[in-house]
Amino acid sequence: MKKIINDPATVVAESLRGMAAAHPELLRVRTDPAVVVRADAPVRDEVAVISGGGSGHEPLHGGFVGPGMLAAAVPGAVFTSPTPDAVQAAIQETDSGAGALLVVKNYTGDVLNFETAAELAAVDGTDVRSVIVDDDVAVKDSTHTAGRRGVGGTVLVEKLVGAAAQRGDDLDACERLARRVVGRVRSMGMALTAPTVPHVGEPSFDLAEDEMEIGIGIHGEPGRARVPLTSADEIVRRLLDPVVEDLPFADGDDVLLFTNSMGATPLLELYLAHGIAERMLAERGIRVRRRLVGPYITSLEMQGISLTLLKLDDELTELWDAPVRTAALRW
Amino acid sequence: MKKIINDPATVVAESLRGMAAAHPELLRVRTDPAVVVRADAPVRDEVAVISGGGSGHEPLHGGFVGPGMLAAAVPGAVFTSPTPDAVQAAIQETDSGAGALLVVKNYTGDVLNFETAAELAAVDGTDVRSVIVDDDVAVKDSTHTAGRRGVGGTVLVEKLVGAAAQRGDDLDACERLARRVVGRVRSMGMALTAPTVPHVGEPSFDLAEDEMEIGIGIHGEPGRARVPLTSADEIVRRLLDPVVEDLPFADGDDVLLFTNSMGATPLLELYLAHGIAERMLAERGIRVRRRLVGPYITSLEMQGISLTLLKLDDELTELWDAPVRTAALRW
Amino acid sequence: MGCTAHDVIVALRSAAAVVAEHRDELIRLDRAIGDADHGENMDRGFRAVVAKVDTAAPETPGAVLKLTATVLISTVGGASGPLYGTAFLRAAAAVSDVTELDGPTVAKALRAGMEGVIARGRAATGDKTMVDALAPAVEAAKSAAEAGEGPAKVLSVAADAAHQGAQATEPLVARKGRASYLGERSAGHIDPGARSTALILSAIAETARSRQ
Amino acid sequence: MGCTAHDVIVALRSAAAVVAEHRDELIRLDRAIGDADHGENMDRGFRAVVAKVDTAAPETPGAVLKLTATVLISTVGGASGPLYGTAFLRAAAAVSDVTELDGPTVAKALRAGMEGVIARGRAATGDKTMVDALAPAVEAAKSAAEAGEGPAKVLSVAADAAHQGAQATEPLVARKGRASYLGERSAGHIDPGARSTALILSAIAETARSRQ
Ligand SMILES: Nc1ncnc2c1ncn2[C@@H]1O[C@H](COP(=O)(O)OP(=O)(O)O)[C@@H](O)[C@H]1O
Ligand SMILES: Nc1ncnc2c1ncn2[C@@H]1O[C@H](COP(=O)(O)OP(=O)(O)O)[C@@H](O)[C@H]1O
Ligand SMILES: [Mg+2]
Ligand SMILES: [Mg+2]
Ligand SMILES: [Mg+2]
Ligand SMILES: [Mg+2]
Repeated sequence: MKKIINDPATVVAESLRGMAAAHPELLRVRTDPAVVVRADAPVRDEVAVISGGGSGHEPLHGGFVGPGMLAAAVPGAVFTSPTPDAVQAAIQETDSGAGALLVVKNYTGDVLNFETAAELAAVDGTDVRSVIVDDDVAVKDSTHTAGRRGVGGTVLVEKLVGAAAQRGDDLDACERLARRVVGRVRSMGMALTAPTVPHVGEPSFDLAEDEMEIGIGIHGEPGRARVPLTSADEIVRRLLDPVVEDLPFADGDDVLLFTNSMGATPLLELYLAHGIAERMLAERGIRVRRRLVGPYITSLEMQGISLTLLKLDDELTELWDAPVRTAALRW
Repeated sequence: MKKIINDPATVVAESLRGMAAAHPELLRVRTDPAVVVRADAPVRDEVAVISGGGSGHEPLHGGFVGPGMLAAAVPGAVFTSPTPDAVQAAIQETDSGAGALLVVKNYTGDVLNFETAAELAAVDGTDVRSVIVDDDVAVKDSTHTAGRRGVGGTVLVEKLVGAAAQRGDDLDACERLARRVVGRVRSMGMALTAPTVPHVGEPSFDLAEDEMEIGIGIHGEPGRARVPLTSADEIVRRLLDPVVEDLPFADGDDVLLFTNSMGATPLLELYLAHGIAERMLAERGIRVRRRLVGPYITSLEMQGISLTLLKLDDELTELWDAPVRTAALRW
Repeated sequence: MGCTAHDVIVALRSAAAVVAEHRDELIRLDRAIGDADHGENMDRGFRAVVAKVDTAAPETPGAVLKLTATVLISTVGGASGPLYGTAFLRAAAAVSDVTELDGPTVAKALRAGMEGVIARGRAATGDKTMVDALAPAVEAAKSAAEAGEGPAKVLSVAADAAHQGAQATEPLVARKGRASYLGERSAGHIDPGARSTALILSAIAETARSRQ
Repeated sequence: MGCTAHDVIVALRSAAAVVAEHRDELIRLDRAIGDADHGENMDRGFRAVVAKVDTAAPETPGAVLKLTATVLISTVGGASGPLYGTAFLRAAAAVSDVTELDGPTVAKALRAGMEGVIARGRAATGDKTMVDALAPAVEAAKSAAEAGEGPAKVLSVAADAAHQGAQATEPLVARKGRASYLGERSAGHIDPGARSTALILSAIAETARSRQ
């Protein structure tokens, strides 16, 4: 295992310490349980938008803590949902009286741990709502299964709802907005290589030099299918077609296109893939009005990309454009 | 070779097309020769700060094109300096009457190609100056050699001089400032893995599972020494000590600490390394006043980090804090 | 003849030791169809349980189980944390404040634990989860208790049934948890949570046997 | 007996073919002590040269050399682009507008080319660069020309000397170019630019021999 670490057991704690040192003006870090909180929290009368999950997806979620996005982030161990007490601590640290909205990626662990925390916080008298993000079209959706995973769409939900909270929307409105965004966002990802979890010490799956995984998640879980490595054109088509056809996105739609690096895919390739996706969407008459290109929801040092499409309307466009000041997103 | 590309011969051109699609409000891309130019160039009466070099180091330099930083970037083939005609095209596209400052990383190829372009532009009547960045303490400095490489310090020079140009400094002042920054910035890097150049198809060097390269450059050239992989504490010390001792940075100095990912090192590890560097500097009484943490000058999918220290004063701090609006740096 | 609070603590220590011993195996199982953390999660959690029961010294079996639940919930994380936590919490409620567990109480506690897992995780048998180890264990325990067996025997048939149940998850296609994302590709691997359930039950049964 | 513009074009085509053939070898050499692009750079440049001379049809040897220089400068990039470009530019100036190159003119052009490389790159012999191939080539060419040899022979002794010079870079520690960053670790490898210089000179010499 090739990593710049001291000890697999302390990676998350040491990394959070470095993050706190790097962004004193934006955030503070609580340890035991670990929580990343806006430097100025609680922000009076502003709904606290909180998210979290296993570590290893940076900048998600800690990199999105700040004005216009998250009030707090709850980082678990690498690829492991945080425990309810940590989520509870985040709720307490950011409690402004306006309530908290938990943005939860749809994984059994995240759902159960955040659910428990929300129950506990309700007992304390805080109004807490949860919204589950499940945008991954690679996973068949069914009430008999765990359902779709939450992936790239999560970043967009956090930005948009964070903007709504900042403009003063109340908890009901924030919750409604979050559900609306979840209903309009779809994603799919692929990988060329596997990530290596520090405490495991070997790659999460084995992939031959000429293979790729299509329909991959962000936790090193294998994808839906292992197929021969093909051209960028073909890769983008294999991600984009199911995304477009799922909602479906149609001729004349205005969209936000989010081209995400899974971690180790260089920007050179990422922009290349983004250009292809823009071309293919144009061919379908789908109009890309906003873009996000970069490593925003990653899987340690995994090589690969994901594509996320969000159907825009005037309100969502305005919320997207609203100022944001976090370590990873800023305008 | 595992890459999301169509054809090694068209990687840079296709990537630039995607970049143009991603940032229409910030930049435009000229092809043949390839140049990335500020959307609003030329900016009347503003010195045009221009940089460039081989591709594969993204976001350097194209990601730094925009108000408060570069007027244009000149991307060569992967790891290959651009040709003089491309540099000349960048000078022409951004010619505002205030002259151009070329920020050149100290590689024989970059120096010779930019030098030639500057000569040609001078014939056309444009006032062009060049500043060579050579901040890499891993390389022994000597007039009998090619001298030190330009690495992480380049990002800081581009930001600071871009800010000076935007506040209205003339070409003389910009050139003086650039030289002043070069005199106060030092860097050193290391790698856990090698990058793979698309047209080569195999990693630029071979490194065993328990080895790392210390004193590495950003072009897949091997480093100064191959040593056993050690702890993050030890790695940071091996980078930081030579950097601190070179200038030297001393007790009581105010500095900017730039912790850079070489591409594939995840943020989780990068923040961890940053935290260690902050601690070690504090132990020496060196005061970290500003930070930059992220993948800003990379080497394709190489895993590794570099540390850069800049000695701050009031003017430099103010220029660092000045607004910047580019694809990769924004505040 | 029954299990005291001290017996339960000893059994949990032994469970922690077995989980530590099988940490890498559980990681390997989870690597195949999940995210390779189940062994790490369980090991972290049971270490914390051992540390906590040592200092807190709870006085009834129910108190031990409840403490175990809270420690697991706040240290394991992932899917298994809340699920195992709920299982121990419900088991604690089921045994109430009795001071010694007899066969029927053990069987009842096991059933309550399983029902808690199902209530939280909504998995049915055959979904390739820890429920596939728990359900046969609960049935076997019930029969043994009804046949008048003591806690050691009840636990030992439960553990055996859990092992068979875990083994039987191998050909299944997962419908819950992270393995469900793989669809058909999840077949051919034992479910890590079912395996850890069987291992923990064995360790507890083994302790009960040796102390009876 | 002398080399016409057409002869020079044929020689450049042959040089381009040899560079293409040795592309991977040059990449390998540059991978060891540089950035693995020398073969790609030279191949890209000489392909462009061939395409350009075909359409532009320059009429004197000097015009061919000048065109080659500009094409190399605007297509090769890296360190070798400006250096090879300058070499061809100075060689073009040295042959002026003569229509057929004789032995002494070839020798003079080679020297001018080398001086251009040194003027731009400031490398001395022994620095482990293309100068280590060029310098012995220039000396050998000079002697041959002074001995009254024609262009074919002058080029062929120059090429042989260049090969020896390139080979002799192997043990050297680089002091210029990218290889210099390796310090002592640069020893034990042939310099890619010296190797490409020798290859190109051989190709040109071979053409001259076969057409004489
Ligand atoms: N809905 C569920 N009901 C019952 N058990 C479940 C459910 N989801 C997951 N599990 C169990 O949890 C185990 C995985 O636990 P663990 O790896 O620790 O958490 P995570 O899946 O969050 O990484 C699975 O092997 C399975 O036995
Ligand atoms: N200062 C110099 N003088 C002469 N030749 C040089 C000098 N620097 C580099 N070279 C030559 O250039 C070759 C490398 O060319 P190339 O790989 O194409 O460019 P780069 O080094 O920019 O990647 C070296 O092998 C060496 O022969
Ligand atoms: Mg997990
Ligand atoms: Mg090069
Ligand atoms: Mg798991
Ligand atoms: Mg090279």
